[in-house]
Amino acid sequence: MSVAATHFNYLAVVVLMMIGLYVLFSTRNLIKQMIGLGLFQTSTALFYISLGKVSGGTAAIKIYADSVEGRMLAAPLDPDFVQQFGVGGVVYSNPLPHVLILTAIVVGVATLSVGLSIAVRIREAYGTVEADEIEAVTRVDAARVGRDP
Amino acid sequence: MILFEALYVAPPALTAQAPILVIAGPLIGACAAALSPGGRTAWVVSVLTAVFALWMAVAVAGEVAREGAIDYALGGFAPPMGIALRIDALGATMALLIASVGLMGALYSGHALESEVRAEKRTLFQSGYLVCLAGFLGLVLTGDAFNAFVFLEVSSIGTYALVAVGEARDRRALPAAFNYLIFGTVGATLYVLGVGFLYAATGTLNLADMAPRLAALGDNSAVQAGLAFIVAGLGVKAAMFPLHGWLLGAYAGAPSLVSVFLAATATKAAIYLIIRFVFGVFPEGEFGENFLRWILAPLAAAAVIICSMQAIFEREVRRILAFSSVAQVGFILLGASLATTAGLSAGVFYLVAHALMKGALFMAVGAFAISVRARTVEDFSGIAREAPWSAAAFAVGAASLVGAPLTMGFLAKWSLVSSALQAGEIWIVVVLAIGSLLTLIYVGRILEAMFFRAPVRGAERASEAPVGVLVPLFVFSGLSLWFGVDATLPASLANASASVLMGEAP
Amino acid sequence: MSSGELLILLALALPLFSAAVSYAVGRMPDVRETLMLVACVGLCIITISMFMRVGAGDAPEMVIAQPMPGLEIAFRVEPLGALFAVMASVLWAVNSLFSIGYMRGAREANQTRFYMCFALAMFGVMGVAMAANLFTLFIFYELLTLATYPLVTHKGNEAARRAGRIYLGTLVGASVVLFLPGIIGVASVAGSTTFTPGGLLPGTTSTVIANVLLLLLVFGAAKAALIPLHRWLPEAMVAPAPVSALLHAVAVVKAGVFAILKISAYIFGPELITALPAATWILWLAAATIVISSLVALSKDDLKARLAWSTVGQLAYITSAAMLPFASGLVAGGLHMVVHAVAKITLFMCAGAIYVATGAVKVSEMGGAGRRMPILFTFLFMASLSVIGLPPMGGMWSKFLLVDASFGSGEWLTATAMIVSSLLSVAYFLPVAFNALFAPAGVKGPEFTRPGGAPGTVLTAAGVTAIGCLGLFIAAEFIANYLEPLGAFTLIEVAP
Amino acid sequence: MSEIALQVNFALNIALLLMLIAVGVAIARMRSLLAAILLMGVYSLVSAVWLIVMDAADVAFTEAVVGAGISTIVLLGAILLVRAGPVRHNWRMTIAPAVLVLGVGGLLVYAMTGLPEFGDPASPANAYVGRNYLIQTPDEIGVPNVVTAVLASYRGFDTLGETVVVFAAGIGVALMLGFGPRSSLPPLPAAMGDHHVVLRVTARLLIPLIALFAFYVQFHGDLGAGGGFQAGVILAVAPILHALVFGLHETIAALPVRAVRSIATLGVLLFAGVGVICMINGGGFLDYDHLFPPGVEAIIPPGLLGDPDHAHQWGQHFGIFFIELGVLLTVAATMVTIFYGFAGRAVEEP
Repeated sequence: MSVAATHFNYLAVVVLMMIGLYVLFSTRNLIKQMIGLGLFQTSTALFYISLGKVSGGTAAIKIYADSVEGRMLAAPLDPDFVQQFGVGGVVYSNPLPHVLILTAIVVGVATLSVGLSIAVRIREAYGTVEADEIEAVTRVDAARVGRDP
Repeated sequence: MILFEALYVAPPALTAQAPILVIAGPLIGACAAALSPGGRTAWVVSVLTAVFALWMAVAVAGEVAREGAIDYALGGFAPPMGIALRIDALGATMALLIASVGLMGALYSGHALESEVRAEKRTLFQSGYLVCLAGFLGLVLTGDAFNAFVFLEVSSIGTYALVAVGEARDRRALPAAFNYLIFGTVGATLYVLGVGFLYAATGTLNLADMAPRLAALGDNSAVQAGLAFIVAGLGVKAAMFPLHGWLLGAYAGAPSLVSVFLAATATKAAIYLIIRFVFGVFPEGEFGENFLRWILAPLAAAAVIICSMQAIFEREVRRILAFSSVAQVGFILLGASLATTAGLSAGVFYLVAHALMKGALFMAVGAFAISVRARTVEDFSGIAREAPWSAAAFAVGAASLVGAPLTMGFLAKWSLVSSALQAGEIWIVVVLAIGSLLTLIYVGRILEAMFFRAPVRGAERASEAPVGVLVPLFVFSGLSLWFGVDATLPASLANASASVLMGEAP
Repeated sequence: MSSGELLILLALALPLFSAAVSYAVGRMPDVRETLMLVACVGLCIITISMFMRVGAGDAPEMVIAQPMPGLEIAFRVEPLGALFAVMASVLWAVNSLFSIGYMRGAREANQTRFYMCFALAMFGVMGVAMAANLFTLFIFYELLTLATYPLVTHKGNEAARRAGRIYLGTLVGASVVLFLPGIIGVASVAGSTTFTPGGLLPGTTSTVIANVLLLLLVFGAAKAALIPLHRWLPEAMVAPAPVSALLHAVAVVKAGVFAILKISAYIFGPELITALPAATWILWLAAATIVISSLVALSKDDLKARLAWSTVGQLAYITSAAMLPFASGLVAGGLHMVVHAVAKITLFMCAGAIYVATGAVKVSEMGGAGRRMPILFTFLFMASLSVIGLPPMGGMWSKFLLVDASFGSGEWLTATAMIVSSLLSVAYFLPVAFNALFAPAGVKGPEFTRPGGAPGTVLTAAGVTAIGCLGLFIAAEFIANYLEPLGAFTLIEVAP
Repeated sequence: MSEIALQVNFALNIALLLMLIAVGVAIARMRSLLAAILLMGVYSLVSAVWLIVMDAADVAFTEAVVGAGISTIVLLGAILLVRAGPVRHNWRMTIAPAVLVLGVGGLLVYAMTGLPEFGDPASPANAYVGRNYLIQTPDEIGVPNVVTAVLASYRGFDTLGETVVVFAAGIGVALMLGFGPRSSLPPLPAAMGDHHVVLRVTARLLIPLIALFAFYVQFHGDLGAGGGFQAGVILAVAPILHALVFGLHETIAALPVRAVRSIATLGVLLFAGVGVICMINGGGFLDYDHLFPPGVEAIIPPGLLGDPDHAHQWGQHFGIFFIELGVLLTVAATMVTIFYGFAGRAVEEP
């Protein structure tokens, strides 16, 4: 199979990351920027998960090979394949990326909420969430700073 | 390392656990601070915590000095299955640095917060401060690539809000904090992405385990891109030119405590991680050398020249110092980019020196701001008469920044230049000379205003900072002076770190 | 602690102590100035006894600290240094006497800060004089710059601050960009920066690098005011006369040329210098400096400016001396350093006295002033003779030796330049004294703005140094012999 | 059953990814913030489904509750507070980002070509540490859900850090929004019609059920998908619903701000405390095998707790139980804090 097929997931993930980054950098609206950031982070998560997928595998929750479920999972697979890559007669996907991404997702929501709360305060202090207008005001502030005579 | 022998007083049982206690201590302290009834209690908690962290850090450093690198397997699972802390000379140095800065900051916060943070916010503020401290300490101690990301975020998430709290004095802190958050998160995500590539190539996340596997792997586009993303991501955190945009507003707007702490630790921790990856994890080879020679070094040089220039044309003192920080990061990376033991040692030495001097400078500026809203260079006119002691401390820090003899900054520049000469990189010497000259100009402007100009007519008068602020301030500038006369301790730490990184010592 | 170390410590401590005292008792001018004079005298005694010991072949030395391996703060007194120390301390004493009169006479502000910085500057000078290695020399050299900055900007007006900026900018800039890299270069090729008889560098590095280092170090020592790094010197003349007198005739500028002499003698050594084309280039530049500065001096009507430009030229004499391959060049340079210092300080003090007494600063205003102030102008006349290099003044010997050494080493250009500039100096110095003393009857000099003319202390001070010029005519040989050790180690004999 | 199952799986994978791209483009083009936010929710849900296809059950669960759930709530709260109109758009702001993004994209594609094939079981990532977890978990930890085993035990330190991140986020939001003027929305008047009665009654019924479900997710975590994070978020929904129906003041009266913050703190303390206890009992930090003091017989005989052929430590089970509890407390409390922060903010009149 060509690279486009064997690496389709990765390429798709790349596209998603690019979309996220584009949203982030192409808007001057703080809320929209946070959305873009979220997209970018999520796509990174998808990348990790793609890494951990084992074709023919199943979720990394202990299954007994002789149970109904176990037999059902093994059915479509080549026995040698199961023998070689299975654990206890069942092929699982790689749990490690899942763990890492659980962390990443939670970090993502943490960032999101902090960022948005700052955005809200900005709205209260500047009356807008458009970066351009904020910068205009900031320049004025910068000109004004100093010890009160 | 005699000093550690002297300071090393932790009972053995504690020493065995010291590496994790350095991190866990502040974490638990943060909880205690959050639960404490009032700002005063929270402050006491945070000081005690910082003392404990420093004590443990000293114990760790002593252990490293005696035994060499330490591995601490968390959860009792040996790496690569479990997460392990790995502390070598460089890590120990960083831990010492961060813990001491943390303590100074904690002491300083006692008075600083009163003028900068609303009373009801102080407990949470202290708690957040301790979380950041824990984050940075974890970042420099961990031996696991993904765990490093987690601590990167632990240190960042809190920081964003702490910076934003500066709104109380200057609303520009808010957009600055938001900017910092966007940049920082993109950086962290890029880092995770890079780690993902390395994981895909090696199947492990433990740095020590990763290195040999990468070496065996040879040239691989995923690995190279991994390096690129990791350095870019951390470069954002390290304010590596041209990824430094977030730093200016953040340092200028944040409460002075946060500025002090960030200026002295944040970028340093990221630089540490970059160095760790470039020299400790990635196999030497053409790719790495080209990267150092053709990307890192030129960018560092650009930072030195351009940002120093910008500093010259800046009005607000804090922004001048912020620009200068970016330039100084350039100095450090120039040293590292030589990829020689001498160069790395110089870089690490410079890193420590810069942490101390910038700590002193930002703290002094904060001290002035306690009594009077002095922001611009004009505001600083004649402030030396109004607050002589803080001004003196500021002057020492400034002298060290310029690289005046008998300060640590001088020795730092000295070793940097001589290592560049040894490596035959004359152009780096030229850059350093020009950079120092520019530094001289912008520092000179501030000092002239402080010491040789009369105060602005009718301006509110500054008054000397309280003792609680002067003590940590003097510790910072005192160290800059002391290490300028006898640099045995930092020099030995730096040399040890460098030889570890260059694989000359375990 | 050996007595040698004790001497060194005292030589450093006294100026510091004096600075501290001036700050402490700033409220009481009389006490302040008495104590300062005491310190001056004490310092003279110490330096002279040090001078004696060195003459007896002893070399007091001590190590203060070693921040890094190969990098130590240490002192070691050798003939040139001892001479410089004595010269500086004696002239400091004289000048203090002068400044008391002047500052009170001219009612200057911030006198406490003035005296404090003065003492600190002396501290720097002592350190430079006794430094055992380039690193130590550099530290005190910079300290000297910083301590004198407030003196240059003493008047505090915009002109003064501008001058101060140029002063600091040029000196510190040159140090950071040229001097320091040069020093670090020396350290990294030779492993240390210690002043070694016969030269530290020979045999450690290639000629190319040695050339680069020589250029870095000589231009780095911008206090020597070699064109094109000379602008700060005339600018600094905005400072009060005592400052110009001590700093720009003795301490600062001489620290520059002293550094160059030391570098030539103890870092490169005559043999290496001979081998270096860079030395020749510097000689040519120095020659140019000598001639140009004399011409500019000729064109200046402001007396202090004229003196400043003449200083630029005289410094170039010493620089060329340091670049001459012969030990005799070093000796002549050392001698000229002293002679010129004494003569120039006299001239500056006279200028100051004239200003205090009459407020006149331009040469054209001074016609006939000699009638009111005959003694003062006699002193001025004597000093002029010394600078020109005419008998019976010390200047004659030093110039003679300089020209002799230049000829001896075949540096015709230098020799010619020196002779030409001497003639020019005749043209720009003698008229000052002559017009003042022997003006035609019609011309009536400027009125006294201060009853009784210049204060007694001022006159005394100028007198002492004027006599000094005379005395050096006799003492020249003694000093030359004293400096012989500088040449003792060189293999090349002075050409007959 | 045959090969088809695999191909269906792969086809699903491709289809869902294409859907994600489509949604992403839509978000990028969307001017209305509200629409963009809702699309973000869609994006999260679709990716959750995709994650199931990728066998990442726990992640899917988390993405559903966190990405589609709490994130959307926070975003909606934010745009309510900032009263953001449609996003303005100028063309200046498109060229530079496009170039940058294309650059990064190029580098990424270059990197991707160096990766092993998708789904390759022999790739380093899947063959080395990842596989070892599958092999060793039954022996060393003894919980069926390997993800939970790795999350809570092998890489428990990461999870601690992660919990602290959440805690820090709580602090951050509180510092930003927690102290401002509180909204003075009056409690809902009774005369608002019967449907509100219905609403309240259902809410009263629903809230305990939500809590119950949360605890099920919590304690089922080591058997199947689930765990502290998911449960925490779900649990937080209960007070949020209460606030929506009965008004924020009622909720804050029942569940004071300070109490919530303290609960979040206690969660972290519990987690770290478990680690410290392990140290006191002679193990390393978070080494659950030493959760009980030396000498305490804490071996689970084979056959008990499902696993017929391995004996393992009670310590692991209790350790995981307690730290997951800590995570639950911190996450739930923090989510409520965040909600309080946004909902409690006074919406100043335009």
